[in-house]
Amino acid sequence: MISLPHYLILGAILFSIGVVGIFLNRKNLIVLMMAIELMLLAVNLNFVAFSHYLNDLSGQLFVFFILVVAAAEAGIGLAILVVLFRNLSSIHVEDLDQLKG
Amino acid sequence: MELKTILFYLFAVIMVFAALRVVTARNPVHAVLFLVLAFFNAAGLWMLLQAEFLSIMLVMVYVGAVMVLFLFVVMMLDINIEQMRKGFWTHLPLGAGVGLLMVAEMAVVLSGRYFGLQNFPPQNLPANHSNTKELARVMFTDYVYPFELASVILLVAVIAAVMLTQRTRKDTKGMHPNDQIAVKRNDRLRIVRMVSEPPEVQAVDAKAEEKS
Amino acid sequence: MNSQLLSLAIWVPILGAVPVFLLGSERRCLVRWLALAVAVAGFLVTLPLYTGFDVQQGGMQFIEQLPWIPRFNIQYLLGVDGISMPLILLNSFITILVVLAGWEVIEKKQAQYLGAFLVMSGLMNGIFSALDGILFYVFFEASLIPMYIIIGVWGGPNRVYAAFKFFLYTLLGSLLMLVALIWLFLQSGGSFNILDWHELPIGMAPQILIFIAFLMSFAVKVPMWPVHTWLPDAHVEAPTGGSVILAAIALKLGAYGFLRFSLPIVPDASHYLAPMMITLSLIAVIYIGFVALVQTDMKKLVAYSSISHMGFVTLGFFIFNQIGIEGALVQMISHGFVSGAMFLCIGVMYDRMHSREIADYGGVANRMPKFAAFFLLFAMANSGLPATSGFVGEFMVILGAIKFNFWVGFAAATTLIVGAAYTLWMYKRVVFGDVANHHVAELTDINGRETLILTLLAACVLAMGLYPFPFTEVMHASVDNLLKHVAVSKL
Amino acid sequence: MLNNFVMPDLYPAAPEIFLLCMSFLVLFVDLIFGATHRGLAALLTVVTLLGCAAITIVTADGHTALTFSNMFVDDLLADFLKLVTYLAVIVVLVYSRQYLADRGLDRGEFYLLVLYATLGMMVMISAANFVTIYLGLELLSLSLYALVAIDRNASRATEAAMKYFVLGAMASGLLLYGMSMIYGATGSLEIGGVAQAMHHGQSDKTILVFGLVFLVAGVAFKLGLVPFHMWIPDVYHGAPTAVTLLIGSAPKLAAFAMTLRLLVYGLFGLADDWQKMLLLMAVLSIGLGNLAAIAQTNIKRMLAYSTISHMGFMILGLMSGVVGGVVDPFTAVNAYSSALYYTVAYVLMSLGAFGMVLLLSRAGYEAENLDDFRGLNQRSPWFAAVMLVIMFSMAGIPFFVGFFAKFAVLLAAIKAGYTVVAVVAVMFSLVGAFYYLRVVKLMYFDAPVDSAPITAPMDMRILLSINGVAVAAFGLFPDALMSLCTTTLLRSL
Amino acid sequence: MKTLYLLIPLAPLFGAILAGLFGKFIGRAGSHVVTVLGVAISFVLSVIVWKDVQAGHTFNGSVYTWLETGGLTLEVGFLIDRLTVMMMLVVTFVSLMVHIYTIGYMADDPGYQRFFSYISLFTFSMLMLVMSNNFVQLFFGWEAVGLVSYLLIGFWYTRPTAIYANLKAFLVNRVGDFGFLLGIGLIAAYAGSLDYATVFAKRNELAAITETVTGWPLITAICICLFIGAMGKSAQVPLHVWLPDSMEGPTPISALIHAATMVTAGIFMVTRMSPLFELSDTALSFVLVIGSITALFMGFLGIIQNDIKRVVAYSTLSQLGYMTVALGVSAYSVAVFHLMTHAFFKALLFLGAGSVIMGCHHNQDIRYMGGLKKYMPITWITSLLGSLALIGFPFLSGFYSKDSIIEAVHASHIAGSGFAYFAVVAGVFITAFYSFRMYFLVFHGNERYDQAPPDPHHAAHDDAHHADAHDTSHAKGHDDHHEDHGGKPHESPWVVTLPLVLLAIPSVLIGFFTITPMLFGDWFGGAVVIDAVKHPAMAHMAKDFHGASAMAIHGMMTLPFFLAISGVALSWFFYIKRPDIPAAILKAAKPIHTLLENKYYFDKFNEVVFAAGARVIGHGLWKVGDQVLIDGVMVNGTARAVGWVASVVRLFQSGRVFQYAFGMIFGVFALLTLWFNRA
Repeated sequence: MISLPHYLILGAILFSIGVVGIFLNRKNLIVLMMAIELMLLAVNLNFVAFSHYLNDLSGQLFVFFILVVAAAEAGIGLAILVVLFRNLSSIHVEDLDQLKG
Repeated sequence: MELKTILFYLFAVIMVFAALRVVTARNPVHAVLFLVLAFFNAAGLWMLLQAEFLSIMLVMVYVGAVMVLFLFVVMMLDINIEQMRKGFWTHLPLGAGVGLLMVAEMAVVLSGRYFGLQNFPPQNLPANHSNTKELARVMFTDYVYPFELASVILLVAVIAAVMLTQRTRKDTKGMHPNDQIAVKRNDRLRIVRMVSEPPEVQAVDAKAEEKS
Repeated sequence: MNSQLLSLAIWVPILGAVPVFLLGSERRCLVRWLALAVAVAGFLVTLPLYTGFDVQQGGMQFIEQLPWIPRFNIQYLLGVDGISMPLILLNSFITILVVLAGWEVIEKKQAQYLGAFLVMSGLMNGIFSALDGILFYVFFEASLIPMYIIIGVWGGPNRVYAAFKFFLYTLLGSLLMLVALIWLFLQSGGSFNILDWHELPIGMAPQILIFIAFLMSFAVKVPMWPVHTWLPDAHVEAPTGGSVILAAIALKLGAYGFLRFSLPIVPDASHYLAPMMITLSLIAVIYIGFVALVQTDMKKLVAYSSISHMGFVTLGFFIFNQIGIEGALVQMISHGFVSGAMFLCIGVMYDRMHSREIADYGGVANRMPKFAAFFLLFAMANSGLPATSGFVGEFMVILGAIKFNFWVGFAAATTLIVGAAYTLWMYKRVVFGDVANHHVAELTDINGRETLILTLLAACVLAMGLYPFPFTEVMHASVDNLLKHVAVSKL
Repeated sequence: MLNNFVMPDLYPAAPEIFLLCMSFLVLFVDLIFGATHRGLAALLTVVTLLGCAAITIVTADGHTALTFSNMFVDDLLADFLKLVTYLAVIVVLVYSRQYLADRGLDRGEFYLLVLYATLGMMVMISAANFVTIYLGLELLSLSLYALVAIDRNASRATEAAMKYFVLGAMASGLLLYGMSMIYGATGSLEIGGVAQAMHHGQSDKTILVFGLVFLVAGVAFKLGLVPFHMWIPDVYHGAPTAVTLLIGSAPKLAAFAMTLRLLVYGLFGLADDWQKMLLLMAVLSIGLGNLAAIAQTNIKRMLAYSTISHMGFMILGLMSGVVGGVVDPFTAVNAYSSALYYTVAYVLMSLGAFGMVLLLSRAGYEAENLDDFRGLNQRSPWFAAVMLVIMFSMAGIPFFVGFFAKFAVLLAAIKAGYTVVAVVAVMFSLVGAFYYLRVVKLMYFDAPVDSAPITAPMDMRILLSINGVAVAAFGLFPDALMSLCTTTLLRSL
Repeated sequence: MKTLYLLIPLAPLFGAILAGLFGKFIGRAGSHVVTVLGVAISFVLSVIVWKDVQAGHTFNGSVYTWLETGGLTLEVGFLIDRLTVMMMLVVTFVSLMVHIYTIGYMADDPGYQRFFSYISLFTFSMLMLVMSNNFVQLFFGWEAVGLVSYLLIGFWYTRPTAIYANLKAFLVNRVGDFGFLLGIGLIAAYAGSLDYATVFAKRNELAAITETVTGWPLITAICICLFIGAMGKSAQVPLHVWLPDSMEGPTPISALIHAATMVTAGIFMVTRMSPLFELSDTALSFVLVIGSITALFMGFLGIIQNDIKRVVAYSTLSQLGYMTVALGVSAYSVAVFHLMTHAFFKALLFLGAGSVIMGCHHNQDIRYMGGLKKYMPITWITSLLGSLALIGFPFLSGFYSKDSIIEAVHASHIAGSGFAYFAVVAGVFITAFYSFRMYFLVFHGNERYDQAPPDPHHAAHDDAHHADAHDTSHAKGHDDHHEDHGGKPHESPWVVTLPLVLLAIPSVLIGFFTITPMLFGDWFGGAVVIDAVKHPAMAHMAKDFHGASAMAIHGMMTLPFFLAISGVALSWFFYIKRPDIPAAILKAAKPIHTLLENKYYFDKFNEVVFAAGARVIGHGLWKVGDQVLIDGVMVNGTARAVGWVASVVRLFQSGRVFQYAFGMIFGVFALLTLWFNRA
């Protein structure tokens, strides 16, 4: 029987992969953004699972909004990426180093 | 082991694998595709959780639109793939270590907890239960406010994306609505007084042509 | 009774500074006279404090009470007793001299200079008259700002370092005090009234902590050894007026704080830690005396001598007898006159020679006999010659110290020798002798303005030395009160 | 199906609705007149905000009203914070007008995004549900991401935007993860529901705390607390100053509101835990912020670090509401109102400080290095004095508002028994005083390197002067604002 | 009467103020008129007061309350009794003489008005000192005379030696004052009053107290502390070092301050304190020993001096030692008696020396004088009388006082009296020898005024030379006097000689007329207290005293007389008869001469140990304590540490987004770990 913790642990694994992806990735900003998508996916999984086991729809609704926002976010993120690429001709994470100290 | 369990593990394993590949893939295009795979599996899992609408939406909106956007950008930007993965392996042990630690920690907390679920009776939804309908009912009543907000967010995304990426080249031919609106009658139309005597017609015509 | 005198003493200079600032530095003449008028007005409004003072009463007088921040029960509560009243007068008086001292010599942004001093003066009066802990603190810290600007803008070559050192050093102390004040507020059930705190019972451990917090604040300000090193730098770099205000008034803030806060609020800790305080004071007296001896910079020398003299003040406080405390108070006022005068004298020379190095001088008496006479008087006062104000306080403190413990008195009395040594040695090298170089040869004697300033101070120094009775008379009841209060344990 | 649907009461949300409608107007007006009447969008935006302010004032009745199925709350706190937000945004707009015009950035999109960011803040301020909090936050964040990158050709700005975006998205992820756990543990997304569920004690404490950690991380990111502060220096530095001004001011109010709504309204039962977490981060923030600021040469960056330390200080108030597990409403209100007061005071000071940077900038010249402040007293004594007031206020020197803010917060902290923390905090603020003093030093002690006259428009000069005077005036008469904060919280909790 | 008392000190003060502040307006003549008038008024009034006191009207009352604190009421007030009035007379008389003398002596000095102002101020201060009825005022006068002494020694402030000397004088005096103040402090602490009468009334209580902290018998501590003050002011070993150097000042003040009045303030003070000193044998012994050392060893130094003023100065030191010895054996009245006679004859000698200096065009070296008696007859005669008085020639005033001291010591049994007796007796010989050495060298023998070497030190000295600046040869004339060595000596004007004559009269006569009432009558009344049981010297003497003439006649048969005579004879032999012998002896006793030349190395010792030592300590504390430890390590060290930490903290802000992300994750998991390990 698959219980809630199964889903939650799966979510945790996914979330961790996303997080690790963010700081492990030193080259490609797009991959970095995809890692963020993974994090959000993990969160969504949690919500859906909770929603299911709590027999409560609001979790699913939250997921709906998260998806909407994530889409918007991806749009803006990619737009910034494009602008950045135009300026730097690169999307290397390590090239983002003008601002520091 | 019932079917749901098998399916769960199937989806879960594929999803974790896909996710791992997302962050480790050499080629960003592959990464996007693995992400799509992960999303598909997530959709499957959500099906198991009886969230049909969301699972369909995930595939349609997310995979269909957002991921395509990703792909589009990945391909549009001319990226040197070879450089992309340089030094990856040197950092992997650290990343893997931290990741495993995180997973372990979270798992310890999360496993074996029942979240006070005894208070909620297990779901026994009728076969004709429509998840979509239920969601819609709530979304347009109780959640009308967030719904509106979501629309504003999308609007912001639109404005932002346009603002950031739209480039006006000198040679682009486009309409300028404000110019169009601001135009005056005299800019477009000149009324030329014409004498009705026939003999001069030709001369006047020639003059008008010269002028324009 | 709700007289507005104290408010006037605070706000007349501060508000008077506003038009001074606004006039700008272009209209120099007007600005000066306006500033002088404000300073004099500021002094005049403090005079009724003396004439109307009831010497029999040990408590607060001229009390003004208005709610300020009811949210925290912070009041605009002013009042003076015999301890603070003379300091207010001193401050207002010195301000006049400072304005006069900056009359011609300040060329850069004179309006800001004079305005800053006026603001400073008002804030100082605020410190001395505040009876609300936060009101006190607010004035206490706010006074750092004009001083910081004064040192930094009109100071000498190393002014930036000095200004920072001054500011941060003092801020260090006062921040800890703030914590202590808040603690007391909470402990007293929501009162920032200092007088309420005097009655507040406190356990020994917190008392010691509070004492240390206050100590950090006041010791820096006094300054006591070993947190004194900001002072020589600040003094040396500050313009003359700045040094005068610093020495004459600002240092008194710390000492005043001990009397208003440390002793009555945490009497047991004060008693308990008195040996430490006395030791520090004596170190200040002796150690700093020796350091002063070898200074080559006149201002630094006087700055160190200030530290040494302030050592007497703290010593007087912590021997817990009336003669000691009154002596310390007298020493505070006297030091206000004397150190102010010393700095003004050095300023007079500096304005002409643009050097503070003793080695650049010699034989000034040949060219500036009038000045030499004044300088001698102040030098003698600085070395504690009887009949000058410098003697009275030291004498009383030494008497009190001997009463307390012979060896303490013994150590304190060494200042008689060391103090005279460094002051007169400097005097000798600067004023006596043949004309040392052509710069000295070109010196001109003091002009009317300078004579006026120095005469006023000389009159004060002598008056206080010859007849200190009126000064101590006003303190008696308050000091008596304080001592009685301190004698009762709060545990 | 919709028989149980009742039309939500729109009255409490009138300002938001008005703003949204007006934003469309701005959108169209800009589309039509944008090229010909450049100032129109700005004017309209200001009018919009003033209108919102009017509506907020008119509709504020001091009662707490819930609407939209308990997703929207309109209480005194919300009204107060919104009013300050409008004010801050108006000030931002006035300050940045010339700056934007000089750089060709005064396009309609800027004003639109500012309006949507404002809307986002308002939503956050009025949120009574995790969903609305999240949506408000995202609305704000997305607008800000875009705004940071508004100068598309500035590589530093786009870099800042990218960093902001990545970290912001990740922080959202953390926040959401936390929310999911809280949801799982309590079965509710409503803040009131969460509180109630916890009150009834049916929820799993471990899971709650687990979620709480993520939640606090998300909140801390928005506030910029160590170690979630990394974005602040880079974004403040990289963004166009006008945008920095915006990011550095009004969103702090929203972040404060979010913190308060989530932690106090929602998770009050876990106060003991989150207070300790905040304590840890507050101390780190105060320490790191002040230390790192010393080493800066860029004033925007320096102010960014100072923001970190200020937020740390503000948190000292927030974490002092519950002492020893005993809930004393009076203590709590005092503590939270001190934090609120601190936030408002900080916004006021921050506006002034960045405003000064804008004042000194001109076409083709960014006055963002500390050295650009050299000798300001020679160039303009008045504005040097304004900056002096602001700097000393930030350093916490009386008689300025910053002192009383610190005072109130310290008082709350000491009352809660965090005396040692208070001592540590004040010691670091001593370190902090150094770099504020350095600015004053540059302005007053040094000779000017740039003798160009200050060419800011009159409206900005006047407003900046008022800003400076306000910093001083609220210091001289701090009670009005303090009492307002207290009353606000008293009526809203 | 009280007005009168007040007028006595104020008259000179008034003169001082007029001459000092308005000297320019009233001019030179105006200045000396007002000051002389002021002092003359004082003198006349003092005489009136003396008559009044003779009639039994003593006075003890306050003028105004100076200070009131901690139960201590400090007043400015007068105690007019016989001791006081005697001192007043001496002070005003000598001062008057010096004022008059100054008119001539300083005639050419540009600081004329200033000088008059100073000496009038001095008179005021001295009068305040002697007329005081309490310790505070005493201390006030004590320091005030010190101040004026400082001013006057450094009167010629361009001379490096002068300003060195005045600083030295002030500081050494301050060392004494340090002790004095401690004594006063102890009295205040234990007697609760600083009023003489009150303190003396409590003296028996005080005697029973042991100082709590130190464990010393209180009264001894008080007396020794007070006496340390007297040692400073009255130049007792080892605080005597300032007095010879003080000769840098103009001669009139050497006479007034450093011979007649100020330096005897210590003697006066101890006499005043006799009720206290009587209670402590230890203190008295201390006084005695110090006095006898001074009396003897300072005399030796007089022998080798070549500066006319320094010879007199060392003789003053020696005579002060005599007075101190008298104090030590409780013969207070004898001490005061000697004080008085000494005031006259020593003032006379100084003024005579000044006259000689003027006559010799400001040459002070006795080796370049000689045979002056025919040029300066009045000076010669008066100096001879003064010298005779000094060596204790019978019937002259010095004889009575000095012989009484010797007698008193002889009669005393207090610890140290044996040594003291030896010292005072040997001192007689030495005194006679150096006095007449000077006398012969100056007034008799060959005329050597034209042999004076050109002034080698005309150029200004700088401070660096001060270490050895007190060498006698540096002491030259005023800067403004263009020295013309070789000019013929000449007698001084009448304003100079008149005081000589007027001082010579009491120098000769006063002893004879006053010894009976002063020593053995009830002259001092209650002013001097002697515990006759414990200290019977005076009583013993009184038994043997049979009138002044008898004493003088008897004196001619005693050892001191023979010693004095032989001293004179020896000096005559050495310096008139066989001037080659001293040089030979000099060669033979080189080490002793060197020792004496260096004044027993006191100055060197002070230079090296105290002056240099203090500077080294100061330097060390400043450079190491303040600059390195406090500023360097504590203050700047902290600042640097903060700066360093700041630069390290900056490194965390690496600009790398993945590191930022890692930071955030780290934060989250740190919190998680913390919370779940705790739970």
